[in-house]
Amino acid sequence: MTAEQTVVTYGGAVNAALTRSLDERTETILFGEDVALPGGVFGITKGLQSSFGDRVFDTPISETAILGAAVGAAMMGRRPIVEIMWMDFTLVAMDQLVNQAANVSYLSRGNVKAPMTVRMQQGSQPGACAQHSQCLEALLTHIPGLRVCVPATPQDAYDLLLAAVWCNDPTIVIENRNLYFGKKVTIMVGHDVQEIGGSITRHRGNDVTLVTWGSMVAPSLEAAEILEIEGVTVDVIDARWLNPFDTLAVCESVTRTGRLAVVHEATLTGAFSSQVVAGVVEAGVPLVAPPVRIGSPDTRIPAAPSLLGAVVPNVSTIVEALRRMVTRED
Amino acid sequence: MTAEQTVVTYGGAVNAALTRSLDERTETILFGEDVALPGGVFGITKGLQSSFGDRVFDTPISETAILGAAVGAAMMGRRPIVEIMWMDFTLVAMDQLVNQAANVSYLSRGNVKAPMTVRMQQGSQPGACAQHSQCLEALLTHIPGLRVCVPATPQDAYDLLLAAVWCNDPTIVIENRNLYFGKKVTIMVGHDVQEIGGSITRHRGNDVTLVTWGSMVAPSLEAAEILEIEGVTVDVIDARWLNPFDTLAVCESVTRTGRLAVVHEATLTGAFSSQVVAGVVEAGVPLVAPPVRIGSPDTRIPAAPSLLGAVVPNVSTIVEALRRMVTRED
Amino acid sequence: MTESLLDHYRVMWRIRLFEEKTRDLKVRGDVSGSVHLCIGQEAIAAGALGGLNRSVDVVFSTYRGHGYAIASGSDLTALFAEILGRGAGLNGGRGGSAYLSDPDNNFFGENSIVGAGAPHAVGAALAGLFDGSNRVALSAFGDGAMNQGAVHEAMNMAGAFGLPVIFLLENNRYSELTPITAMVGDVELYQRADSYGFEGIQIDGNDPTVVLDAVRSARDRAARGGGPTLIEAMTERLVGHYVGDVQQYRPAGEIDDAKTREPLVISAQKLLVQGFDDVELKSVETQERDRVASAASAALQLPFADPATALEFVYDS
Amino acid sequence: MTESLLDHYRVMWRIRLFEEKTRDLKVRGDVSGSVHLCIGQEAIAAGALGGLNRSVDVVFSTYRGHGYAIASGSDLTALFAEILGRGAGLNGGRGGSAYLSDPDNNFFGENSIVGAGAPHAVGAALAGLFDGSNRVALSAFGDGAMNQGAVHEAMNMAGAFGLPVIFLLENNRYSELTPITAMVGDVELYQRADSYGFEGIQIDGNDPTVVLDAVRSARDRAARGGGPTLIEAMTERLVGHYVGDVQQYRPAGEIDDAKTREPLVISAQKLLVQGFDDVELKSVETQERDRVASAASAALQLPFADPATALEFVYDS
Ligand SMILES: Cc1ncc(C[n+]2csc(CCOP(=O)(O)OP(=O)(O)O)c2C)c(N)n1
Ligand SMILES: Cc1ncc(C[n+]2csc(CCOP(=O)(O)OP(=O)(O)O)c2C)c(N)n1
Ligand SMILES: [Mg+2]
Ligand SMILES: [Mg+2]
Repeated sequence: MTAEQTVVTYGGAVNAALTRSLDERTETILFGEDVALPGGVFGITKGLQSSFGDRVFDTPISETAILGAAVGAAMMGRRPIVEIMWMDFTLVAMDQLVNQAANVSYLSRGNVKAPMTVRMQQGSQPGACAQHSQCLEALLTHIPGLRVCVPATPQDAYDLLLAAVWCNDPTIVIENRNLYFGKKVTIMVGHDVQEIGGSITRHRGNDVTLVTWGSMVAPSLEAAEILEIEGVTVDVIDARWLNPFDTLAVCESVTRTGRLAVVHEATLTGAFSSQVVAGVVEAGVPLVAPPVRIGSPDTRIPAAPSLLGAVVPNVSTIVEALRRMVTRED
Repeated sequence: MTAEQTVVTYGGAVNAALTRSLDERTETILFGEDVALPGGVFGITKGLQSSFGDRVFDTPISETAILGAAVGAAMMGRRPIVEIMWMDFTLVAMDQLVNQAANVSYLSRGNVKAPMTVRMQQGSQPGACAQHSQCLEALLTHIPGLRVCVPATPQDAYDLLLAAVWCNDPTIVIENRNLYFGKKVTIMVGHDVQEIGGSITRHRGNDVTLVTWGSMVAPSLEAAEILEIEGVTVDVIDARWLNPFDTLAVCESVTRTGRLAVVHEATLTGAFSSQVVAGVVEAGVPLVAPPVRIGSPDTRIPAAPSLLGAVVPNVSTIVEALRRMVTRED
Repeated sequence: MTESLLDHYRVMWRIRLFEEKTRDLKVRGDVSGSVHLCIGQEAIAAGALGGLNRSVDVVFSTYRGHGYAIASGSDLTALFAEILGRGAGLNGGRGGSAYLSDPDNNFFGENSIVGAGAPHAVGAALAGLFDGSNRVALSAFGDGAMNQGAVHEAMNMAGAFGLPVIFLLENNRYSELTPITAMVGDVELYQRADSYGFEGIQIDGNDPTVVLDAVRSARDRAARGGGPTLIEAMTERLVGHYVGDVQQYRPAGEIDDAKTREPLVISAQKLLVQGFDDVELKSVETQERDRVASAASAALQLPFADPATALEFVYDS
Repeated sequence: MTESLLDHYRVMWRIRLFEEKTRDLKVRGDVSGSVHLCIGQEAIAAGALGGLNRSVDVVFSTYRGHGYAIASGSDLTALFAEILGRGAGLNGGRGGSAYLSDPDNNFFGENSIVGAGAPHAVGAALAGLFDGSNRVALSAFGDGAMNQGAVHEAMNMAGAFGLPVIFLLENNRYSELTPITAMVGDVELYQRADSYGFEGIQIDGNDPTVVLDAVRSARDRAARGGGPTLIEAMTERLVGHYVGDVQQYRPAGEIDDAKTREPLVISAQKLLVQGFDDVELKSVETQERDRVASAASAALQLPFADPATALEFVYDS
């Protein structure tokens, strides 16, 4: 395949990566609820069944069977790509990820692998109920044996998904439905598939290191722009991969800025941000202000837009928190 | 009931608390796999069915139905106490805790409650397989709406379980099977049931604050004794309740010692220790050395005792980590 | 007292018009989030509630549950208010269209996790063995939910313990966008009850009287200690899975066909045979249209949920 | 080539003696962790492997799976070594008694989560539709596992897609310490297959020939595209759920009764009828006893797993 440009939405980028995976890796199969004939509830897998026939199929509403079948097929050498429609639904089937997929390589000392990719999307949307709104990445980043990424842009939706499919570990790709239908942008496709891992610094600055991922990348960048006008410059690191996590890049940046903020949509207690903070302070990186974590408070997620607005971080909550951080005297 | 002393193991203390719960709170019912007629795989629930009849019953191997039935019965005003035999098995039924039990109060604005108690035990034991060895408290401490405690002593096995049963929130009591059959000790029973929450400082010192829970309380105390001989004194805080967590006590201690270590059996990345560390540093408590987290490295848990010994923290790993911490120059 | 077909006809219109109004509100942007309408399936909720002892029995439904709320007696304004995110909504706007409940009317609510409500009904029934209520618990769910582990475990447990549960399967032939026939090896889903040792029956889910009779006899059996029943009510969705679903996956003519045998049509035919006239039937519709319209306008006047309350009640204290 | 009853007899003795030796090793403290023996159930693993095409078919079992490893052809020393936590164990000591596997012999292993292996068999069968292997996947599990959501979902999916899966239900009448009869509404578990649209049969699980025939015909059907089969093999545990289980929950006489119809007894009777004599049968036992004993001694000589390797292979790279 030759590298070239294309203009796609985030959702379109996912579709392009799936198309390429099915095309180049003939051991891939793709299945999940409503993914084949209807092309997915969000239309992300449209056209794949007509292009790839039986290798793309619909399943019953049986997340345990879906993930378990992926484990079994992967053990036999297939490279399944499955979709769990909402990350909230993995909760009916966590066993297949944690007790099953994550153990395959370790138990067999690498003789058997589970090279499966599990796509899911998470996050809140106005009106979405509490069972369709959670950001649960922390439940998977705590599990040794699983890989986890959270693409935030169309380019990453393409690159990270391909890296996940090519990777021999069970890998979870956490998308976000708020991003699916964003504006079309030009991305590169057809280039070499990347290795898993690696963050990307999307905005450069010297006063604060802001680490973020997924749905909070865009508001964090907006916040950085606003702060820049005020003379506060922010390194905005889009972590992209939570496992493997790019501790090095984060520590390097914090060493320069002396300040660490972590921003995500998940509720705060026990969120992955606590790991990021702990990682930096354990490493002994000197800080000029206490680190700040910006996320949803510890609540269930309400449906009413007015309530939701009081819960999920946004540009102004980020700006305010960073302002407090840089003006604070210690 | 009058307060009095009794001599019991940790397992016996659990049994005593269950007996009292069934006795005093007639709205309790107790069910789970093998808990009734056989009295539990660890014998913890022995005698309860003969004392309380139909209110104590065995169930099919159906964790989703067990937890879901507890949610439904609790919504109707019962106060179910259920057992999940191994915490690893909650993974087949996480939905009923996270998407169901945790939402009941919030969604109904407190008009409906889910006053259910879920007992489970976790941790590794030589020879136990990777699916019966994990410490997964971090998966539940990240969930708003759930309460979580980890009793480490017979007295706490009694008190915390009663507090959980009396509490109107869905509450998870994480026991440890290595503790069940420890030696018998004298505990107080029959006194007023405590509120949920609150840590206990089990050893006093001024050089390091060591926060721990569950299976690591005893080795942490041993480590503190050893260090004391070397002139290093350690505040050993048994957190007991991870939600609500006693941030105040921890911060007060760290303010005094300037050093924070957190010790647990769970694997490190994203463990609850990262929340403890993040909580302290976010609060701006000054530290004289980087905080240290001592837990299992990020691996699946092997069965062979020789391998397991290389994974789970023990007295000497704790002692060494604390020694390094206090001798470190910053 | 048994509800008459005319009573059902009224409730079904109420549900239909409520759903149509909800769709309009969604389309014009007043409702945020997904909305799953039960248009075409009204006879099931209407009939089912008629077959229960509403003073003690409890109901658990899915996200497609507005009909159960209405048949349970929920205040229409509070129901609209919930869907519209208002503070005076049934759940203060916290639940929204897909996760609302009305415990005061024994409606323990919708559930947006497929199959997850079935074990709750088992627990509610269990509770009734101890609290003296002699409660029967009804769990409603779709055909697709039959393939979810939770429903299996719930049915097995109810069967093993002989619990007073009614499993009410609304077979509208689709799970979201996928036909159920492709997702099971045997399409006669009611027969699964055999495996669990209790009775399963298949009924016409578009006739509220048939539904009422089936639920009532299941209720009687359950209350007598005869255990659970699985009722498979055959029906059809006259609309998309959610508002906005363009339904390209449905064969041409399917919906038009379905419209000839939908609940309001067949009930009207029967009522005409029973001697009611068009004017009487029309007046039912008109009264309900007014009721729904005024509830919706009232709800639209209500203030949005107060952000300052967003963090309340996560815990008991 | 069909295995003869004598072949089975040999394999069953090998399993029995392996399990007895394992029990001894456990009792005298050489084995750490829980051990679940298949004593009394040997005919199922022995017969089942005989009915498969061992060059392509794959097997998934539970924690009570030593018999499957042995029948699959695992090296006895490596198997003991695994249980004894030695580095040369089948899984380097990482799995232990309850979670071992031997992929080189198409045994994809034990599983210590009840029911969790059934979806893996579905996936393995699915894979076979694409990799040209024409593989059949066998999933073995207990009676209690029938009540776990994972098994339901696996059977439904296999039935819906007509996949080449054999669900081999070892009904030993207990789930840990609880009789299955109390935990289901209908004890005829094989009939659940009807719900899923495929065939279920109940067989004598103590006769390896009967098991072989059932598995072979299920395999033939599966390979021809005829879909899955549920085989309920009736058997009895002659020992506790785990080594150390005192079995107070079992009625007096139950185990003694079971001993009169256990696999080794009835196979010996049949072999005598076929013309073999006591000496020949005894020599099978003796040979296997020697084989097992020398494997155990060899394993006991092996070094414990090297702690320095404990963190390897969590990830691919
Ligand atoms: C566990 C889980 N998996 C998937 C979904 C997504 N989902 C929502 S509704 C639905 C279809 C359900 O079909 P059915 O049970 O027939 O009910 P219907 O919508 O037809 O009333 C699916 C797959 C979910 N909400 N929960
Ligand atoms: C999901 C899950 N729940 C509970 C257990 C604990 N457990 C282990 S074996 C067992 C009994 C299984 O009974 P059955 O399926 O009949 O198999 P058998 O042990 O009789 O071979 C139970 C409950 C488990 N391992 N996994
Ligand atoms: Mg449906
Ligand atoms: Mg059994």
